[in-house]
Amino acid sequence: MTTLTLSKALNEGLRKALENDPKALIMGEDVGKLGGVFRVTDGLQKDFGEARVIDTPLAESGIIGTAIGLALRGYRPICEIQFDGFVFPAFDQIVTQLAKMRYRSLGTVRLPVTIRIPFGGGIGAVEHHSESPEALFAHTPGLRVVSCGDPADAYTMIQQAAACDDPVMFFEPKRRYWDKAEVDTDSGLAGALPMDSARVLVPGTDVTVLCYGPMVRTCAEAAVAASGDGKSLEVIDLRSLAPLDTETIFASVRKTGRCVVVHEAVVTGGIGAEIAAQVTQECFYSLEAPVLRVGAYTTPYPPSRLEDHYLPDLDRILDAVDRTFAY
Amino acid sequence: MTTLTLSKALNEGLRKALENDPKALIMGEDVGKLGGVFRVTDGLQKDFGEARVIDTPLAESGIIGTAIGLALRGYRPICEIQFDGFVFPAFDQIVTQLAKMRYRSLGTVRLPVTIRIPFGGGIGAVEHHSESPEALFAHTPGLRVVSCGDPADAYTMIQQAAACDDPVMFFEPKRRYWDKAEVDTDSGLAGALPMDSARVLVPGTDVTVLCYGPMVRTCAEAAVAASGDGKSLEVIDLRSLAPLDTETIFASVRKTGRCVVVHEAVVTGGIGAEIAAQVTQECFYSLEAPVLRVGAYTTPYPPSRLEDHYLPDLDRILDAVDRTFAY
Amino acid sequence: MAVKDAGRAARSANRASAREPERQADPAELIQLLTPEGERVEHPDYSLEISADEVKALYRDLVIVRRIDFEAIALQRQGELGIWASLLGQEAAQVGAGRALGARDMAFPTYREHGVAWCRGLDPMKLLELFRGVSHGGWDPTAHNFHLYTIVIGSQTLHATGYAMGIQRDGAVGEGGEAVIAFFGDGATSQGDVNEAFIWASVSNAPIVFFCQNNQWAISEPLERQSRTPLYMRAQGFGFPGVRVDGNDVLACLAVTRKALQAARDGQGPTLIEAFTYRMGAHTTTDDPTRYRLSAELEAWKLKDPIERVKQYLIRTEQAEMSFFDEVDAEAAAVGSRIRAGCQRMPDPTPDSMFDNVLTSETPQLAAERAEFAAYLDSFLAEEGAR
Amino acid sequence: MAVKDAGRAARSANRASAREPERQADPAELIQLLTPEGERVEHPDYSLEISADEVKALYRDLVIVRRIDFEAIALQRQGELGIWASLLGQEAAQVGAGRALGARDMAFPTYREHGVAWCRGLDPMKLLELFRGVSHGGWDPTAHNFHLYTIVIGSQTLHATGYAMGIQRDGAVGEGGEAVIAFFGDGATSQGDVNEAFIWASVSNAPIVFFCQNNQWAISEPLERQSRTPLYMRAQGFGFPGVRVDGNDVLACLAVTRKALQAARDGQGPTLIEAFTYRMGAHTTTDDPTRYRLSAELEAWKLKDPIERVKQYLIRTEQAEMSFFDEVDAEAAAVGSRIRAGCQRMPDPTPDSMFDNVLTSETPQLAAERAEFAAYLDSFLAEEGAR
Ligand SMILES: Cc1ncc(C[n+]2csc(CCOP(=O)(O)OP(=O)(O)O)c2C)c(N)n1
Ligand SMILES: Cc1ncc(C[n+]2csc(CCOP(=O)(O)OP(=O)(O)O)c2C)c(N)n1
Ligand SMILES: [Mg+2]
Ligand SMILES: [Mg+2]
Repeated sequence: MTTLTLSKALNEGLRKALENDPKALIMGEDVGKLGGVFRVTDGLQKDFGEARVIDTPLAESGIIGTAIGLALRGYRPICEIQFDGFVFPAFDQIVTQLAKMRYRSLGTVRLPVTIRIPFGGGIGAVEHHSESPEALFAHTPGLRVVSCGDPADAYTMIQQAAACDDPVMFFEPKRRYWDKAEVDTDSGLAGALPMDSARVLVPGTDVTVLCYGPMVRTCAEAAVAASGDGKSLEVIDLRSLAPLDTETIFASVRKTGRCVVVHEAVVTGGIGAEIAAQVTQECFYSLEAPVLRVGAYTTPYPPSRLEDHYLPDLDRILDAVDRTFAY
Repeated sequence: MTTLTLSKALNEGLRKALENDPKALIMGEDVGKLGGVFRVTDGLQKDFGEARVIDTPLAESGIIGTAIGLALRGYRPICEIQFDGFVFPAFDQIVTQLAKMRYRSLGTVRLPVTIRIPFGGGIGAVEHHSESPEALFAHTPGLRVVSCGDPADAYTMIQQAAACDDPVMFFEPKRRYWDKAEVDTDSGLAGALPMDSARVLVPGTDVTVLCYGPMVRTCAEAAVAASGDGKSLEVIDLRSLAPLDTETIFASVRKTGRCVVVHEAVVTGGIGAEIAAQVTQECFYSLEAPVLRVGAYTTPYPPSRLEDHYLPDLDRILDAVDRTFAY
Repeated sequence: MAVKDAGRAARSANRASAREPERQADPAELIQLLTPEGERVEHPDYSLEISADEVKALYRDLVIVRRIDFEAIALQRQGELGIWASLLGQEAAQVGAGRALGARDMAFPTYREHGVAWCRGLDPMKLLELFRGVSHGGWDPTAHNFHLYTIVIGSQTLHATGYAMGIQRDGAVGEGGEAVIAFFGDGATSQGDVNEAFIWASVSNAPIVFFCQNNQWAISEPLERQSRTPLYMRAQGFGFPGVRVDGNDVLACLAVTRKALQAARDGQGPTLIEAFTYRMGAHTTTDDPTRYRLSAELEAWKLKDPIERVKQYLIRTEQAEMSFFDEVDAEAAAVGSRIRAGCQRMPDPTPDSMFDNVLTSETPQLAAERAEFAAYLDSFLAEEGAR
Repeated sequence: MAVKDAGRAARSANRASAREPERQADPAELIQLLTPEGERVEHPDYSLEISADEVKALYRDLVIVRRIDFEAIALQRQGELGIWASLLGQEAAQVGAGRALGARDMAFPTYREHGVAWCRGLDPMKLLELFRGVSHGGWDPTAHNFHLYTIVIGSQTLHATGYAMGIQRDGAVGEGGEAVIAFFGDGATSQGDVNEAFIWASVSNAPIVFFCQNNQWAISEPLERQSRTPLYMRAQGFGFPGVRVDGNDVLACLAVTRKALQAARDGQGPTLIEAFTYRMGAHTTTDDPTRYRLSAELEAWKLKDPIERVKQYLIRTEQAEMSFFDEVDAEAAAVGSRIRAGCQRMPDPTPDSMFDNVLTSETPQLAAERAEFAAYLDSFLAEEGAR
């Protein structure tokens, strides 16, 4: 057990991935000497060489397009998109090529490509540096979409993603990069919780609160606050957004009868919509109240001086929890 | 009143748009002499010149990026994306620039850009020619997303889109291009139903069926079939997917207590998810059954020989209707 | 009125841009080894030692791929195929490039490289499956080192470049090295992806040949819509050589591609080859070229037919008997009837197969959808049974 | 072990690509009118008639924009700004280009063109608003014919090209015509959008100048990551002229940009200008250049400082008294303290304003969200009231 920040945990996980598989590569803008703008790849080029930790030209479509080609040659690229708002130039390669090539090839082609994306707001950044585009990828069959909420998961899940033979969109909670926690860097992946399983973070009985990435910590804090006024929240870290671990979700909602989904992304058309639709269909008779969603309003991401109003926080989560009891 | 195919109705609507506003432009691949692969722009370059009906180089990001520039200069570009599957190279320009520039400029900039996209399957096409990406845009604040279901709406809505000062994603039901119907080409836009209003196509009492684009006709046919076995479906053509005309939707569901959403797009994370979430929240006590969704399975679009199995059809809609009565 | 103004502005704008449309290849810059009349000519930089048998083999390829194309068009007319993208007129470019490839080289095609597919040994039935709507391609790219067809314009050029970067990482550059060839059209050169591929390839000095078949048209758009300079010149600006070859001259295409591939294998980096040719047919079977181009253009190009000149050469030089041509025609006819019969017999995939190969392991959600679908289908059988 | 192999393969791959990194501008190809030592030199193609007052005006611009930059960096350190992208070292490129523009020309900046903003008359406070997080820019592009900052690399080059196509359609090319200038960096040249802009501009012969500030770095990536040829050469391949100018020479930047703009206005189409300069500071205030570049490089460039050479020139030629320099410094200081004070006083936007300007008319859904938000905020005030 060592105490690591989330970003350092990712760094250690990536190091393991490079050590365990000579075909694993890292590629992206500024991932080499700089170690990435968040230092997630710090020191890796020094230790594994420029052939395995590749500083690319400045073009995201090129990064993903060439990563696909490297994967066709037998490599396992782990690509970094510098910020959430800059994944869009690569959208075509991800959606029309990366996601579909296995299907197109009737399974003869595997594309073990991981795409790391620091996502979400809360760091006072300028435009395009605080987006949450995960729902766009969850609506695209052929991709796995996951997000880690704490250093321990960051360490394991990035290794699981790298070891996965499918394309994985790996969303890293930017504002949690500096969160510290105990990480067991000795344990291998053997006993680890699968990447596509949700985890019951805080067991509870009254309301199921579903979250992922940056909102995991916030929801855990909400659970503590709620227990103060005698409400027992069951907080579940979804971890995987595509596929969703519906078994865990439904079991919890059937128990609590109430459900709140929390994410930073715009509520309209977000992951919460899909969850609300499925939960309502599968737990119809157990629901005491409709599934409520807490997230961003239906506007572009505002200037950072307003982001605290724009993003879900402890109060808005508790407010939603209260509202589920109003039904 | 004249009988027009949906594609000819669009053509007439575009002609009106070019006549009514000298700043209106059409641009895209093969929109000139060829008149577009579906002939929607047939004859327009001949009559309005190459400066107003612009044959562009083969690059979608370039089409939308330059359209934004033309709009900044005071023009009103109506862009054609040749097929749904080819909008993705332009995704970055649409999502990070077109959708956000008004917000970024605090309202000083208007971008009256319309993006026409023939969408959906059912025409036996090869890969990338049968996609339904509308949900990706509906999750993007700053865009209006609409779709027409019949020639009359095609004629009016394309003009409304062209006249709108906001960016409009205009989804045209590819497989309905050859559907014929009466269109009143004399009436102006004055009395017309606003582009962002839904329309109750078939009034009914037992189940609300929500649809748009290519599924409108299918759902209308389902209503007829259902009335056979004594079920009264209320079919609503949503027409606008962003914003949603929730007033019309909720009013109907409060009346019927049952709701089925139908679209060609993948169900997971589709428009139906957002509707299900909102309907459940707003009509919770009226709902006899959960909102059910009928759409494509969670796979890439299959080879065309299988598309009839992949796409919703009359039977699958009726099947869902029956299932809502099982609750 | 205002419309008129815009019109006028437009014309002036167009005038402004009216640089001489670069459509006819300046002979000086067009590499040719076999004239349209079938005369063998020498080129200082591209000597080609080639035996009579080798030329005859090329002729056979040309005739057979044209026949495959011919059959496919007929099959589409008969409703056996949903659509077909004809290679008519581009046989020499594709056979020349295809035969220049070594077994270990990797090819990344667009949707029109039927001739390259033939050279790589891919069964034409695989192509028919795609255009019939039975599969999205579905062949194993490693079986013949021939990647799947890519329909999104330009995307494959980046895949090819990445693959070439993999060759570098495998240390397979230099002595006995491997190379990659990426095919694309004149229209594709406008796509960001193709330009990014040029940049990646040059910056990493990847072992790749960019083979652009400039068939003068991108559906209805003439080359002027994409460029006001000859396309091969693009390469210079990115820092690697570009050459223009007579795309209807199979010998020149073979020689030029061979040299570029060898340079790539030797670690000298990328080359752009512009094969100057002509799309003699429609863009696809659903296209109507009469709407946008004059038949005179086609007539002019017919005189440069890629097959006829080889035949004339073989006859003139007495390297082939008349019987040889009859044999080739017969073989082509046999291939034609084989694929015609095969296509008509081709079964649809099972409905259930649409759930296969989304991910390496099926998600519970997809498994549920698959089951739901099966139950739904059964319900009909049940109904029918009931009747 | 296998790791080692890959490493070795890598090094060979790298060796293969080790063409001489093109970092020092070949003097032959670098247009210069004022040497680093402040000597006025002539260039055959770029004569510049310029009065003492005009040179002094340029000097004033250079000093003031450097001061604005200096203040902004300080404000960021004090926590008044979230981040700042410094133009240190690029003043001459930006002022030269900025002053070459006519009132009716349109400029499309990246996020670093503070010097151009100054020349266009945009209040520096507007820039501070963006970097403070008070707005995303929010100025009216038509007020000073200076478009909003664009952060997504390369996007604005297509907007600029489309705008130039609009000028053509307005018939505003030729006598008394208008032109557009698009700014971007060396790293941006790798983006598909920038290449597509080159293609659109050349094919439509649009009145646009592509002004690339090659400051040698894209965050931590040196130019070799983006290109193995001098960037100005890219233009040739697309069919329009490219030139490289000493980006630290304000006179050369002025002359070269003027000529290119005039050519554009006259209907001669696009020009690519590569301003060869150096990013003397960090990429932004959050960057740490010591991780990826040697201070020796910076020292070398300090000798080419864009401001010092103008000062030397004015002194040597006795076109300016010492008092002039003091006046300019004083004026710069005044600007500095004005923006410092203004920044510290700058209010946050009202929370409710985040719902403004999403669309031209507010949707019912957004109106509901706005109301919900207001009620939610009030609930806290109520609570506080209750206490
Ligand atoms: C990204 C994208 N946009 C549009 C299309 C539609 N489309 C198919 S082929 C084609 C023209 C391609 O021209 P070219 O690159 O010259 O190849 P050719 O068909 O002439 O062989 C177009 C526009 C596409 N397939 N992909
Ligand atoms: C599409 C996109 N990808 C990545 C980034 C992150 N980023 C911001 S600036 C920068 C480097 C830009 O370098 P260059 O074009 O040379 O301009 P400079 O910063 O040197 O002025 C990068 C990678 C971005 N803003 N946009
Ligand atoms: Mg072509
Ligand atoms: Mg730079």
